[in-house]
Amino acid sequence: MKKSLIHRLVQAVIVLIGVVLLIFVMLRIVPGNPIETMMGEHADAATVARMTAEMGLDQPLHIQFFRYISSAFRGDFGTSYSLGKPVSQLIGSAFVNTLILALFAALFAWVAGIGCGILSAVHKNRLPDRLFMGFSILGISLPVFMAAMFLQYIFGFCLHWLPISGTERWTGFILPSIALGWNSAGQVAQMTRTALLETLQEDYIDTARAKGRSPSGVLVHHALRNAMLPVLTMMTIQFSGLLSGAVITETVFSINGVGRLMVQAISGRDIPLLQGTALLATAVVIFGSLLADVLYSVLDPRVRKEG
Amino acid sequence: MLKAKRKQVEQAADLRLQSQIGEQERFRDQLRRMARENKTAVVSFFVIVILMLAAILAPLLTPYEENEMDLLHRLQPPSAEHLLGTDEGGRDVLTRLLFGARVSLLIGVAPALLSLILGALLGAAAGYRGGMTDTVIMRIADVTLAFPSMLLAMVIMYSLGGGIFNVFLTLTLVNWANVARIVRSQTLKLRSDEFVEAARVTGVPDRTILRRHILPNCLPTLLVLFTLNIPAAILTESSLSFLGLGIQPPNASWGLMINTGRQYLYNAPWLCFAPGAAIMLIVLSFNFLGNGLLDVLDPRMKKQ
Amino acid sequence: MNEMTLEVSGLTVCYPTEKGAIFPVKDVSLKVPAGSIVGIVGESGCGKSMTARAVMGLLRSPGKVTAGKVFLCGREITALPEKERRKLRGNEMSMIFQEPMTSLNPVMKVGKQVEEAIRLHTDCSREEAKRRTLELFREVEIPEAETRLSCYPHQLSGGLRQRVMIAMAMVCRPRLLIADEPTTALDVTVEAQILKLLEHLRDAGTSVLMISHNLGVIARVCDEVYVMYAGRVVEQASTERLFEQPLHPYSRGLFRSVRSLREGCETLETIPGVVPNLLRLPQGCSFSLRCPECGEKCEKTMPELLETEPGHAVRCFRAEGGEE
Amino acid sequence: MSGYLLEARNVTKLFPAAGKKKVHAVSDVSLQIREGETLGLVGESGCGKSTLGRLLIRLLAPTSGEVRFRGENITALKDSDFRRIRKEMQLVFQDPYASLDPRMTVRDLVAEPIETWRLCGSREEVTDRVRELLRAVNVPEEFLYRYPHQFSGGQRQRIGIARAIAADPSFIVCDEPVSALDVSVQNQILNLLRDLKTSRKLTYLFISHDLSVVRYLADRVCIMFLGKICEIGDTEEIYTRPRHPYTRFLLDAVPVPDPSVRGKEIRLLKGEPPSPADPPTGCRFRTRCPRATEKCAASEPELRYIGGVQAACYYAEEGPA
Repeated sequence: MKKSLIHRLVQAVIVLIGVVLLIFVMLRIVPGNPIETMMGEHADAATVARMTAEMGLDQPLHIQFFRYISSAFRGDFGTSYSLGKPVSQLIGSAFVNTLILALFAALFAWVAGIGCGILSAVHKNRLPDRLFMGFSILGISLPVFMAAMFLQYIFGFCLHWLPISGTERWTGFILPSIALGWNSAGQVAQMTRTALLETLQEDYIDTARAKGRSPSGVLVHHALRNAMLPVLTMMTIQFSGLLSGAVITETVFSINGVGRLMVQAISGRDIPLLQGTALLATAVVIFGSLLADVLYSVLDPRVRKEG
Repeated sequence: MLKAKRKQVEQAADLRLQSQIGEQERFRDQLRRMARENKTAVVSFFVIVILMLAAILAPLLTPYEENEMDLLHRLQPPSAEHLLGTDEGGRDVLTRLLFGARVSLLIGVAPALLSLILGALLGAAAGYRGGMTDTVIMRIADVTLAFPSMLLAMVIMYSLGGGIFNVFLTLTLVNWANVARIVRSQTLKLRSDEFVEAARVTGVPDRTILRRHILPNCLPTLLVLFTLNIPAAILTESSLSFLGLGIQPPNASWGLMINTGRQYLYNAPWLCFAPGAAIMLIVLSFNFLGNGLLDVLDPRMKKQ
Repeated sequence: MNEMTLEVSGLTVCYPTEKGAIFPVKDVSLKVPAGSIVGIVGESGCGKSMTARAVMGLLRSPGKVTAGKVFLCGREITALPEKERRKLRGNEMSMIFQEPMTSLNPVMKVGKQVEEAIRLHTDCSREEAKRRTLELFREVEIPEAETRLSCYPHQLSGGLRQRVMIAMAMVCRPRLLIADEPTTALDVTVEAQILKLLEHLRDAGTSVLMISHNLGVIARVCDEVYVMYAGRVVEQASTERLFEQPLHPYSRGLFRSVRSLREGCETLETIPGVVPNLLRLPQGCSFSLRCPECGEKCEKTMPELLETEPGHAVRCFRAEGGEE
Repeated sequence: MSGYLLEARNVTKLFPAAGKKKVHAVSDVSLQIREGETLGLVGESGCGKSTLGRLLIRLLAPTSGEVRFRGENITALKDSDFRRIRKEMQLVFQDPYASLDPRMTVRDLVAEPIETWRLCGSREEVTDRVRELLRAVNVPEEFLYRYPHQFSGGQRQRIGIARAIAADPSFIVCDEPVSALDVSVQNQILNLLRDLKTSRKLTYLFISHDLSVVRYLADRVCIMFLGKICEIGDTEEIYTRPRHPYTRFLLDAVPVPDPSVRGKEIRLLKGEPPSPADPPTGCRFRTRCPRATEKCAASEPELRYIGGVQAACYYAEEGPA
């Protein structure tokens, strides 16, 4: 168990290094000098040259890469071109907002998703099933920005129930979280339903019934834990889905989060900032999936053994 | 190994029961069954066909030109003349929606197909060859999958710049890894299946086994993946365009229309909600169709 | 021995399919006297497992009992509300299944699974349940019982898993144990051990309804045998009587098909043809298509299950002398 | 020069298991099969009999040891050189549902070996050949263009057999070919296999856990326990006078369809089967053997001749314990 965890950890670090390399290379195949692009046409050649040297951009690519990696290990991700502040500081303050948003969204997705999934499976092919599955497939099919604008329009503009944008009050997080979590909730609900229905066909369910367990007892004590296993593996996709969605949600609701920072970085052609935010997001995804693996092995003794 | 054997016997027993109760079906029968049992999937199929026809026949369906400005009639609400109103330049929204469908559908289908081919080839190679091939391909796939899809798309679009062709390329690069992963696991499973072993013991060469036994048995999965990759591509493109990173004006894609309409959300909501509803309709249809196919073709894949 | 632990009369199970309804169990009547092992023998698809499930009330949808009554110790149970029936399961009647690997919850320790059964039907403390589980494990001869309590199913061999299943079934000393092919997935040496265990249970007062396709297993443990074919009972007799003088052509074919361990032979006896599809049963006797002695009457009408001698009933016109 | 069709010399196969352990699926097995005979391979699940079968026809490569076919060491051959021998060896599978590609018609399935080895010229010739084969295994010719799922298990197994004999092999490994079938159908398949053997001069390795099946088909029988041969020799001799204690237990345990022997005390094997990842020292059967002594724990008994059969037990001469 411990051994396989270490193995997975090493693998995660390798993937992370691959990710850094990929981002690094991709951002540097853009034609033109980034300093020049950033400063516009008015910059004089001397200033550009000085800044280029200052930022080490005149060095060969591999030297730049190792420099970046080694300073990243010390928590230094460079200085943002456009905002003039250290990237780590910018990300640090934005990350809190994104984290709150993502946690709320995940909470909504898991509670609503699993709940709807179970109810759907129990009432298979009857009204609640059709209703919940309708909602979940709607969530999967609705682009995040549409969900966001729709909620903004109805609850913010028409009904004035909740703030349209900003996060000055905690209520500001409600609409963005729902908009962001709806998609994941739909996926979780569908997976829960499928897995539960499949689990209910297993032989050990018959055994439990033969013992005299009530239907609800069978569901809670035998079916659910087994059905949650495939749902758990979805966590990986969920993490990356939530982060993708955060980019959009934060833009629509004007929340100062990592996603919005990333959009700013792109429009400002701010490479250190883009690099830093992308690295953070992928690291979250990678370690999120690692966490899912660990949880999985806690829940499934068969995996625990094999290592 | 023992467990695998037991499982086989058990599955055989299951199948035997099936042959008593309802026979195991072939591809054609499965499609027929879906058509019979899953009305939503059938309706979705027709919605898709109609939308495609509408996109192709767009110039015949509307009296207006795609970019015909009419500054006197800006931001008009829906009326008999302009069924879905006009935008900030006085252009007919319905017309732009129909022309936008061309871009959005093309952007759904083309990258889905490209990533399917790329992913299937790499996945099958990784699964069947194993060893170094497998390690290299799957590590690259892992790195790709570690990115949130929007983020990867944004970074690629940033380095490539906007434009339809670059959007194609980006969406292909974002989606291939998932296809590769699923095809690989399917290939691995098929490779250890007894009928493949039977072909090996008969002396059938590896390449023939791959072509004759493994790929045809992957086809249902590929079809499902294709159907489900289309809405994924449409969603990613619309999100990119919404952020202004995708299709560039004057080309109209639905995402871009929403992007420009967003500033008028409170006084001209139809500018956002009309293309939004269109995206939802097409994505919903593909999802329903894909799920229908998944149900009849490959119920076990749902877990992945 | 006239007290009946189980009495089934006219049990019919309907299973709607796309191509029409089929009846995996049709008009089945059987009796399990107290303190005996009664066997049902037949090939796959003959309805023997469905019968067992129907008796337990564990049919999978869309299967349904459409006719018939089931008496457990004289009490009719098919009409009982589901809640009442549930109290019987695991208490008065238990069941063990063919595949001990998939019949145990893979993510729950085996000890816990047995404790669960105890705590469902008695209100004893957790420690008490644990102690009882250990006792039961010893009783079904699980070696190193203490350590096995905290094992997961995948850590046990097939034989041990089946013993756990039996322990679980025996927690309340049920009147009736239904064993659905309990040894089919096991090796012969383990099979012998499990059969021995079932005999011990019988001697301790639990009647057993044993379902098997293996005539050797039936001969070894059963007192009374029912032969099923295509959803119906075609012959019923005491084990000695049936093995000595099978009357139905199908039973005769089955017995002739048995391969001997003691001597080799040139060609093996077979029953021609295959088990019929339940959707396409012949109009008359279900066995008529494969029967070497099939007459005209057999093709048109289904014979009744009639006693030719006390304790020996058969569903064949030939045997009752009606068709020459 | 050995005169055997197939010979295994000290074949061992290890599979990696959890941790650094290795499972000895087959360990140090030597056996010979003469042309035209049927060798039955009997053992309980997990004893390595299927693995041994696959090792003999090079579907798996042994960890050590060699397999010789007509005196030629096929373990050492390169893939390209082995191809000509591949045609001589075939496998009939246990599970008739999984071993036929669901997307191919019967004609294509049976034609695959013929086409692979280019045994016939035109398409028509191939089809004619397929018809012939189907006749040989008693599958009606009109089913030529049907798919496997339209057949019952017995018929599928017949198609599997037709496929196996299509390229005229000389050696066939039958891996539990009837254990997934109903009793009445089992006999049909067994009779067919026996007829084919005579008419086509085949040599079989017949793997089964069912002693009565082996009794019917095999000339000689080989009993395996935990990757090792316990006893090997003439079928009649072993069934009437088993030498190895394990063989005795095995024969005793088979339920006999005769109620008159009911109540007769059967000797039961004690304990649980040892794990193949961690086999006991010395004789692998000793932990379950009633007559095991210190000698059995100290060293492993070799196969040795005892009146015509070979058995691996120190006390094989003595009667049942």
